[in-house]
Amino acid sequence: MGGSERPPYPPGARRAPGDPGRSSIDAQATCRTNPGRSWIDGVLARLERERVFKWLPFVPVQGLFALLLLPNALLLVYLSFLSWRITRGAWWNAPFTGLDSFLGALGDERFLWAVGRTFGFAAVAVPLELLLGFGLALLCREPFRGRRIYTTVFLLPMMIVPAVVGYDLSMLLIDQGPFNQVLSVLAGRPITVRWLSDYTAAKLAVIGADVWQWTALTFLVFVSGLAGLPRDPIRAARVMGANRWQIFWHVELPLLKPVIAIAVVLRSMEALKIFDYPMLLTQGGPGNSTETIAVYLWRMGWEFARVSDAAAMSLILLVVVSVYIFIAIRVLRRERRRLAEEAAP
Amino acid sequence: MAAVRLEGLTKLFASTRAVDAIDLAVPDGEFVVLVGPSGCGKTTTLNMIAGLETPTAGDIWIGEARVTDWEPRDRNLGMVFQSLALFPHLSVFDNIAFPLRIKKVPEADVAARVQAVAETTRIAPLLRKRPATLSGGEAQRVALARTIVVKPAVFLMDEPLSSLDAKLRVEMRTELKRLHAQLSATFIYVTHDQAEAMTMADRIVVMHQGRIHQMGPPLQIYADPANRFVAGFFGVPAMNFLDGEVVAEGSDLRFSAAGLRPKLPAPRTATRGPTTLGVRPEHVRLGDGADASPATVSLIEPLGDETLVFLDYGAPVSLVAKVDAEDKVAVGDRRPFTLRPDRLIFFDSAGGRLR
Amino acid sequence: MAAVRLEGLTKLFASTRAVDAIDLAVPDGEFVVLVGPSGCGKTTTLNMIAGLETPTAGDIWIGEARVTDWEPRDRNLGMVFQSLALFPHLSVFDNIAFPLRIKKVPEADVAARVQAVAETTRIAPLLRKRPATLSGGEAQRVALARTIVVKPAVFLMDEPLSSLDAKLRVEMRTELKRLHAQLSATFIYVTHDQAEAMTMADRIVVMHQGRIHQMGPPLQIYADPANRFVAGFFGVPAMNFLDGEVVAEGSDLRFSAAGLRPKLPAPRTATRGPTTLGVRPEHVRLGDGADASPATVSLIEPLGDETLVFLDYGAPVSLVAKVDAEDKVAVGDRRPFTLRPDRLIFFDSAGGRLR
Amino acid sequence: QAVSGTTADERAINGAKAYLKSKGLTSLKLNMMMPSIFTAGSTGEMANFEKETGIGVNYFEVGILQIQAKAMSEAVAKSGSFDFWIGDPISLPDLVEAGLVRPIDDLVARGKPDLDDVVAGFVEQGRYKGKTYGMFGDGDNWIMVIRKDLINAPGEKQKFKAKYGWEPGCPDTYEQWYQLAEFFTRDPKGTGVPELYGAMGYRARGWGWRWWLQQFYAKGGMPFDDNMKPLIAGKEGVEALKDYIALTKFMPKDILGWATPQAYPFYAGGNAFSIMTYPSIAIAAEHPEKSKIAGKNRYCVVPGYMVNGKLVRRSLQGFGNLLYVSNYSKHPEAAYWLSQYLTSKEVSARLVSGPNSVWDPYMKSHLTDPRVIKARTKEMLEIHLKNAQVTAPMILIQGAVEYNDVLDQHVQEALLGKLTPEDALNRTAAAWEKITNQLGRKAQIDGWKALKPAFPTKNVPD
Amino acid sequence: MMRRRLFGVARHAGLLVWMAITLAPIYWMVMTSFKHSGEWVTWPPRWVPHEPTLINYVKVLTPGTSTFELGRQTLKILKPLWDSLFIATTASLVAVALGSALAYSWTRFGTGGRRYPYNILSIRMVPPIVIAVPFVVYYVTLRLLDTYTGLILVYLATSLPYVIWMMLAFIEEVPVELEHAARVMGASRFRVLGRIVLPLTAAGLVVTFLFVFILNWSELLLAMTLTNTEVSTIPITLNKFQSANEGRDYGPQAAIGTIATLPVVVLGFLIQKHLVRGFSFGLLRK
Ligand SMILES: Nc1ncnc2c1ncn2[C@@H]1O[C@H](COP(=O)(O)OP(=O)(O)OP(=O)(O)O)[C@@H](O)[C@H]1O
Ligand SMILES: Nc1ncnc2c1ncn2[C@@H]1O[C@H](COP(=O)(O)OP(=O)(O)OP(=O)(O)O)[C@@H](O)[C@H]1O
Ligand SMILES: [Mg+2]
Ligand SMILES: [Mg+2]
Repeated sequence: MGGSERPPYPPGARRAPGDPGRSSIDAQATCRTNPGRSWIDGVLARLERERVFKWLPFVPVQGLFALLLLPNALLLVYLSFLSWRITRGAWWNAPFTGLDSFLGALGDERFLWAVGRTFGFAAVAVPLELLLGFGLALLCREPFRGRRIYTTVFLLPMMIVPAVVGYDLSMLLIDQGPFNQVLSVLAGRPITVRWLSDYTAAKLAVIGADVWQWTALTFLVFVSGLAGLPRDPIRAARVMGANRWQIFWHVELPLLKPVIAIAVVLRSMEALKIFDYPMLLTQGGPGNSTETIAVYLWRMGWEFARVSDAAAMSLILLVVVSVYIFIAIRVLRRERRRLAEEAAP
Repeated sequence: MAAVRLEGLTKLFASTRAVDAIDLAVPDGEFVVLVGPSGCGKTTTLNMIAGLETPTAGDIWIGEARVTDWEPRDRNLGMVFQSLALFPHLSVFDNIAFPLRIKKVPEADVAARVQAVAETTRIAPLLRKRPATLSGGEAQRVALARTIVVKPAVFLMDEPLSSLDAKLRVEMRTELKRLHAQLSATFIYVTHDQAEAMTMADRIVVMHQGRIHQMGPPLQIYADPANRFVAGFFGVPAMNFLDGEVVAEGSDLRFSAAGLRPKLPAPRTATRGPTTLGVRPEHVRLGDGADASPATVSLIEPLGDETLVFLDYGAPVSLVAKVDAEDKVAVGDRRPFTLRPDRLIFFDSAGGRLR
Repeated sequence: MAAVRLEGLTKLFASTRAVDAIDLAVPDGEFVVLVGPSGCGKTTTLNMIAGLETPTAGDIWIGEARVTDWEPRDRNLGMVFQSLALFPHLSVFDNIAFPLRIKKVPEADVAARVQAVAETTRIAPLLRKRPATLSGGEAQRVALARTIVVKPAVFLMDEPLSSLDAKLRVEMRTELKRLHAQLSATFIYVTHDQAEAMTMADRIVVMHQGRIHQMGPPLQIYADPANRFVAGFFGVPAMNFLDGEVVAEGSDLRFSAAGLRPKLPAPRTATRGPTTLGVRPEHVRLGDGADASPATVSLIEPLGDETLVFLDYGAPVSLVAKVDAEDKVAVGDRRPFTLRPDRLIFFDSAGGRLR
Repeated sequence: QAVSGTTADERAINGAKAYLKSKGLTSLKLNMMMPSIFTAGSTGEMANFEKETGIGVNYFEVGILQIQAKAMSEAVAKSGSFDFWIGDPISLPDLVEAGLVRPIDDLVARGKPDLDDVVAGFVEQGRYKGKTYGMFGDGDNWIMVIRKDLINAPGEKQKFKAKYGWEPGCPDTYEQWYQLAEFFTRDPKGTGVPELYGAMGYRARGWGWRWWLQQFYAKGGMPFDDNMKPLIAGKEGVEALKDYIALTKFMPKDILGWATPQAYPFYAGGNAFSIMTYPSIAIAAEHPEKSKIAGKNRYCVVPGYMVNGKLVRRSLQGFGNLLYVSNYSKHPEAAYWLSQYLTSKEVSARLVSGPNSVWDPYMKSHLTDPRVIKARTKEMLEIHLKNAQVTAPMILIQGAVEYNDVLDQHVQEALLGKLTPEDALNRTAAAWEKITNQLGRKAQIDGWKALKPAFPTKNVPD
Repeated sequence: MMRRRLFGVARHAGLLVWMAITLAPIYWMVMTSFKHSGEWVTWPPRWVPHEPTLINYVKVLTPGTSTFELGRQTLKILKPLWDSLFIATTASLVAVALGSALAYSWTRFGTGGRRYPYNILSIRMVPPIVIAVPFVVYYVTLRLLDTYTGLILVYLATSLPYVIWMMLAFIEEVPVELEHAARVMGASRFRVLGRIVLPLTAAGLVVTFLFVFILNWSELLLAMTLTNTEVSTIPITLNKFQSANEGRDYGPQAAIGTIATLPVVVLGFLIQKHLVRGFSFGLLRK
C-alpha cells in the first residue's frame, strides 16, 4: 500500500535501471584478500564462510556413517540373499538363494516368538517405567525436606552397568535369596518363587531388571519436564476453579506431552534392543521364555553359524522396527513443531 | 456483587517483606489499579487475593466472607495474567470453555456461552484457532473472554497489557474500560505503567516496597502526590526536582537553587531551609516574564504534538519543559523560563510532602 | 568517519520478502532511526549491515568500501541488541573487555580503556558484577560501554531500549542522544516505537513490509506523512481517520461523513469522491464554533497533563480529542467539536496521500 | 623327522625347542582362548612349559558358553588373534566345517602323544571325519555320588528297606535313585524348603538336556536312525523324559538356573543326598576345609534301566575339553606342542590332581598315579574309569550346537510343564528334521555314521 | 493443614518404598563385595557381613593371576577397567564434540535439513544385533576388529544421536544475539564457538557426556562381538563370569560391580544439579 509514491533516493544511492543486482553468492565467490594475515588465518577465513562452516561437523559425521554404517547395511542386505553359514566357506562364494532366507525366517516360529516376546517385554516394561518414573517425579516435584536425597538415589540405577545389574539381580533373585526373604517377611509366609527358572517369573525378572534400572531415566526426564512446566497456565486453571486432579489431567499432562513422547520413544527404542538382562540372568531360559530378538539373533549368528538366516531376520526386524521408528519420529516431529510454533509469538 | 477488603495483609519471602501490612478496601464495582515499580509487591498482593499465595499475616475479605484460607477455586474470581497463560494445547474455543467445563456446565450451555462471550470480545471468528497462531491483541482478548465467561464477581489482572506493543496497549485499555462498564464487576488491576494507571483507574493505589504510598483518583494523584516517590512515579517525562532552599526576600518567599529564584505564592507555611521543589514539565513555561530565569536549550525531543525542551540553567541536571510543537526551539537557544507558581510542590529531604 | 549506503538491498527468507530492494544513504555522523511495525524488516536490514545476514541482492557500502561480503568482524561496527546480549558468563569488566581482547589489545591497555569507558557510562562501580545481577538500566549501559569501547565508526542499535520500562526508556534515550553528540559517529537505530523515533532521530526512515515508506526529519514525518500508514503509525493516540467524501457546497468544499461536514480550506485540488480524512487528536478542538459538529463524550482518559476525550458523533468509531487536563470534561457531556482546518490531511482508498 | 624324547612331555618340549630354532626365535607368546573356569588350574603348567621352551601363553578368558560364539566369530574374522583354545567337543564339527580348526595328524605322527593311554572312547571326541583335530584333556563322563553317612545313620537302612524293599546304596536303576531321593528328601517343618534334598542333577538352560540324553541312552535309545530320522520321540525318549522330570521334584528349586559353580558348593555344603555330575565333584566334596561332607561320600557307577530284562548303564561324556589349534595361527606347531605337553601322562596327572583343577582324569595311568589318588580318592578313580566303559558321546555332528539347543529348549519346556513330554520330543524331532535338511541330509548321515563307533558296546562295566 | 501433612507423610512413604527398592540391590552388591565366600549364599541371607573382608577387592585388583576360590577362575580387572575407561571416554568425548558441533550447525543454519536429527535418531533405534554379523565381516577387512579404534568408532556412531538430541536443547537456549554480538565485536565463528557457545553450554556438555559415557561404558553386545584378545571392557569381563549358568563367584564379582559402578556414580553426583536440566531434550515450553 502507498507504494505508488516512493520517496526520493539520496543521490548516488540509485541503482542503474535494469541492473538486476548481483546475487550475494556471486559476490562471495570473489574472495577478498586481506594483506597482513598468515595463511592459517586465510584457511580459517575460508572455513568460516557460512556455507563452508555449517558443513564442517557434517563431514566427519556423515563420513563416519557412510564408511561405517552404510557398508554394513549393504553387506547385511547382500548376505540375506545368500545362503551362507560360517561353516560353509567364504561368504563371497556362498550361493545366491534369493528370498529363501526370508521365507525361512517367516516360517521360523522361534523367531516370531522372539519378536513377539520382545515387543511384549517392551509393552510391559516401558509403561511401567513411565508410570513409576512419572509418579515419582510428581512426588518429588515441589521442594520438601529430603528431596535432594531422594532424587540422588533414584538416579543411581541408570549409572550402573546393565551387566552389573543382571549379575546383581541374579544374586538377589535366587531361590533362597534376599528377595524371596523380603517377600516372605512381607507376606508372612515362605515365598519361594523361582525368579530365574520359572517360566513366568523369569520373564518378570527380566522386565523387573529393566524397570529397576530405567525408571531412573524416565524419572529424570519427567523431573526435568515438570520443572520446566510454565507456571501461569497452571495458576490460571487454579483460579478458574480446577482442582489438583483436573489441573493435572487437563493442563499439566497435555503440556508435558512432548516430554512424555520423548520418554516413550527413548525407552521403547532401547527396550526393543534388550539383550543384557536375559543374557546374564537367564540365558534366554527357562525354555525360551526370555529369549529376546537380540538373544536369538546372537545365537543364530554366532552359535548356529546361520549368518544369512540371521541377516534375513534382521532385515525383517528392521522393517518391523521402522514402522515403529516412523511413528515415533512423526510424533516427535509433531511435538517439536508445535513447540516451535508456540514459541514463535 | 463483591467488595474486596485487605486487612493488614503481609507476605514475607524469607527475609524479604514483599507486602507489608497493607489495608485496602475496594468497593463493589470499582476499578482499582495497583501501581508501583517492579518488585514493589503488586503481584504478590494480587496472588494473595486470588489465593495463589498464602499471606504471612492479615486477612482478605471478599463480599461478606473472610477468604484468607480458602482455595482459589472457591473464591469466584477471574484472573488475567501478564503472560496471558492461555493453554497452548487447547483451541480458543476450548480455552474459553475450560472454566465452564471445570464447573461441569452442560456441554450445550458451554457452546452457547462461549459463543456469546466470543462475540462480546470480538473473537468469534477465531474460535477454531490455536493460541499460538493468534496476534498479541487477539490472544489478549481470548484471555479476557476466558475470564469473563464465568462471570466472576472480582477480576484480578496482573499487567495484562504489558506484553503488547505500545499501540495495541492504548487500544486495549480502552476496551478494558468498556468491559468494566459493561460487567459492573470489581476490577483489581496491577501495572507498573503509570499511563495505564492514570487512564484506567477509578482509584489508583500506589505501592512501593511493599507499602501503600497513596490512594486516590488519578488526577488527584497526579496533581497532588503524597510524597516525592509518587510525584516522580507519575508523569512522562518525570516531574523536575530541584534541590534548593526556601528563603525569605522581603515579604516574599523565594525558592533559591542554582541559577534561579522563583517567587512562591504567598500563603506558604512550609519551613524554610533545604527543600526539594517539584514541577512538572508542562508547568515550565518558556518566555520572558517578571520572574523568568535564564537558560540554554541543551537538547530537544520532538514528540509530534509537543516538544520536550531540556534547559540548562546552571544545575547539574537539566530542567525539562514540555512545549507546544509549534513553538520552534533549537538546541543552543537561550530561552528564559518561568515556573507556574500555583503548581509548585515541595518535599523535605526524606521525600515527604511539605504543604 | 563512515557513511553507510544501502543499494537495492534485498533479503528473501524462503518466500518472505523480508527486505525489498531498499536504498538508503546515511551520511557520516547522522542519527538515523529505522522505524516500523513488527516484522517490517528492520532487524533484517540491520543484520545485513552488520554482516550477520547475507543479502539476497544489493550492496552495502561503509565509507568507501563495498562490504557486502565482508565478515562482520571486518566492518568496524558497534551493535547493541534488543536483548542487550551481555555475555552471562563474563563479569561486567570482561564483557566490556571482550572486544578489546578479541582484537588482541595488550592487557594493560584493556584495563585502562575499560575503566575509561565505564566512567563515561557511569558503571565504574559495577565492573565486578555479573550481568544477571544488574538492573535494566545498568545492563543497558554495560551494553553501550561494550560497544563504545572499541570506538566503532558506525553504531547499529536494534531496539536497545525496548526491554526497559517506560520510565527508564525515557531517560536512556536522552543519554543515547548525548552519546551520539559526544562520539559523532553514525548511528543506525531500529525501533518500532514511534516516540523513540521522534525524539531521537536526525532522520526517520519508516519501513513497512520490507519497503521504505518515508524518510525525513521527525516533525516532517509527523506533520506531513507520505501515506496513511505513516500517518497512523506516528502519534499516540493515533491519528483519527474518518471515512467520507469530499463534496462541493456552493463555493466551499466540505468533507461529509456521518454526523459532520467540516469545511475544507480553499485551495484543494484533490478530487471529490470517497476519501479518508486524517486529523490528529490534538487538532480536534472542543467548543462551539462556526463549523462545530455535535458529539457526546463516551469515555475519557486522563493522562495527567492532558486528557483524551472520546467523542461519539454518529460514526461507529469514536473521534479522539486531546484536551488540556484543566478542561473539565465528563462522560455523557454533549460537547460539539471542530477540526483545525489547516491540519487536515486526506488519503485515497489505497492509503496514498492526497494533496 | 620324528621328535626325540622318551616321554610325550619330553617330546613336546623338544619339538617346541626345535620349532623355535627353525623359526630363528628364542621365545614366543601364544594367544590362548579358554573358558574362564579353566584358567586357574592350568596356568602353572603353562608357566613350566615356558620355562622349558621359551614358548609362553597369553590367555584370554571367555565365558564357557561363549566359547562357541567367539570361535565362530574368529572363523569369520580369520584374524589369528588366538593360536589355540580350549573348547568342548560339541563345537568340533561346526568349527571344522567353518575352517577354524587345524587337523593335527601330521604333528601327532611326529610327536607321538600319549593317545593310547587315554581311556577308550575319549580319543574319538577329538576326531571328525577321520582326522584328528584336538587333543583330549578332560574326562568329563559323569559319576554319581551319594551320602554314605546318611545311609549308615542309625535306623535309616531299616526304615528304607521296610519301605522300598531293598538295602539302600548305590542305585542300579533310575527307579532306585528316585526311591532314594524320595526317602532322603527331608522337610520336617513342611515349609517347602527341605533341609535335605534327595537328588541333584543339572536342569538349567544350556545344560539340562545332557542329563536327559544320558537317561535316554540308558533306555537304549539312539537319537537318529541311519537316515538321520530322529528317534527321540519314541517310547524310550518319553519315558526317560518323564523320569527326568519326576526326579526334579527332589532337587533344589533353583536347580533350573544352576550349573557347576552353584551345584558343587551346594552339595559340598551337605544340602543334598545325591548328585549326578562331573567327576571333579570329588575335589569339591572331599575338600578338607570347604566341604562339610569330606569322607562321607560314596561314588557310584551310574544307574541305568532294565532294557529287555537286562541292565543298561550309560554315562555321558557331558563336556570334555579339547585343545584345538587354530588354522589361522601363525605358530600352529608351537600350539600343538603345548597341547601335547599338557596332555602327556605326567603333566596331565599333575593337572588333574591340582588343587584348583577342573580337569578330570581321563588316562589309564591316572588310576595308579599317587598324586591323582590323593586328590580324588582311589575309590572315586576306580568308579570313574568304570563309568568310562559305559560312556556315550553327545551328538557330535555338524550343527550339534543347534540340535542341542533345540533339544534343550524343549526338554526345559516339558520340565516346566509348558509341554507334555510327548509334545516336547515330537517338536524337537521336527526341528531336528529341519536342521538336518538345511545342513544336507547326506552329509549329516555321513557324520552320524562316523560318530557311531564312539558309542560303548558294554552295557555294564567290568 | 491436616491434609497437607497427611500428604507429606504419604509422599515420604511412597518415596521411601522406591528408595528401598533402588538401594537394596546396590546395598546387596556392595555388602557382598565385603563378604567371605561362606556368606555369599546362606539362609537366611546375611544383610551384613559377619566378618567383613577386603579379599574380594584384593583378588580382582591384583594384576596377573589371581585365583578365585570356588570357581577357580582368574581375573585381571585392571586391563578391562583401563580399556573401558579409555574407550568410553574417547568415544564419548569425540561424540560430544562432533555431535554438539552438528547440533549447533543444525540449530543455527538448519544444515542437513529439517529432518536431520530425526534421521539420526532412527539410527539409534536399529538394534545393534542387526548389524553385529556384517560388522565383523566388515571390520576384518578394515583390520579394525579387536582394536580400540574399532570399538570407539562404533560407540561414536551409536552415541551421536543422543548427543545431538541432548545438545539441541542446550544450544537452543543460547540466544543467537550473543553470538551476533561477539561476531560484530570482531570474533571469528570459531572464537564465538569457543568463547561464547562453549562456556554457555558447558553444563549441557557435561551432562551429555555423562549420559553417553554411561551408555558406552555399559555396552555389552557390540563389545562382545567386536573384541577378542586385545581389547576387553568391563561388561564383557563381567559377562565372562556370570553367564547364567556359569561362574558366579559372587564376592569378587560384587567387587567388580562396585568398582565398575563407582566412577559413574561419582561423576553423576558431581553434576547432579545439571542432570535435571539436560533431559527434556528441548521439548519444553520456554
Ligand atoms: N516466590 C518468591 N520467593 C522469594 N521472593 C519473592 C517471591 N516472589 C516475589 N518475591 C519478592 O517479593 C518482592 C515483591 O515481588 P512481586 O512479584 O510482588 O513484585 P511486583 O510488584 O509484582 O513486581 P513486577 O512489576 O516486577 O511484577 C520482590 O522483592 C520479589 O523479589
Ligand atoms: N531467519 C528467518 N527465517 C525466516 N523468516 C525470517 C527470518 N528472520 C526474519 N524473518 C521474517 O522476515 C520478516 C522481517 O523480519 P525482521 O526480524 O527483520 O522484522 P523486524 O522489523 O525487526 O520486526 P520486530 O520489530 O518484530 O523485531 C518477518 O516477516 C520475519 O518473519
Ligand atoms: Mg508482578
Ligand atoms: Mg527486530
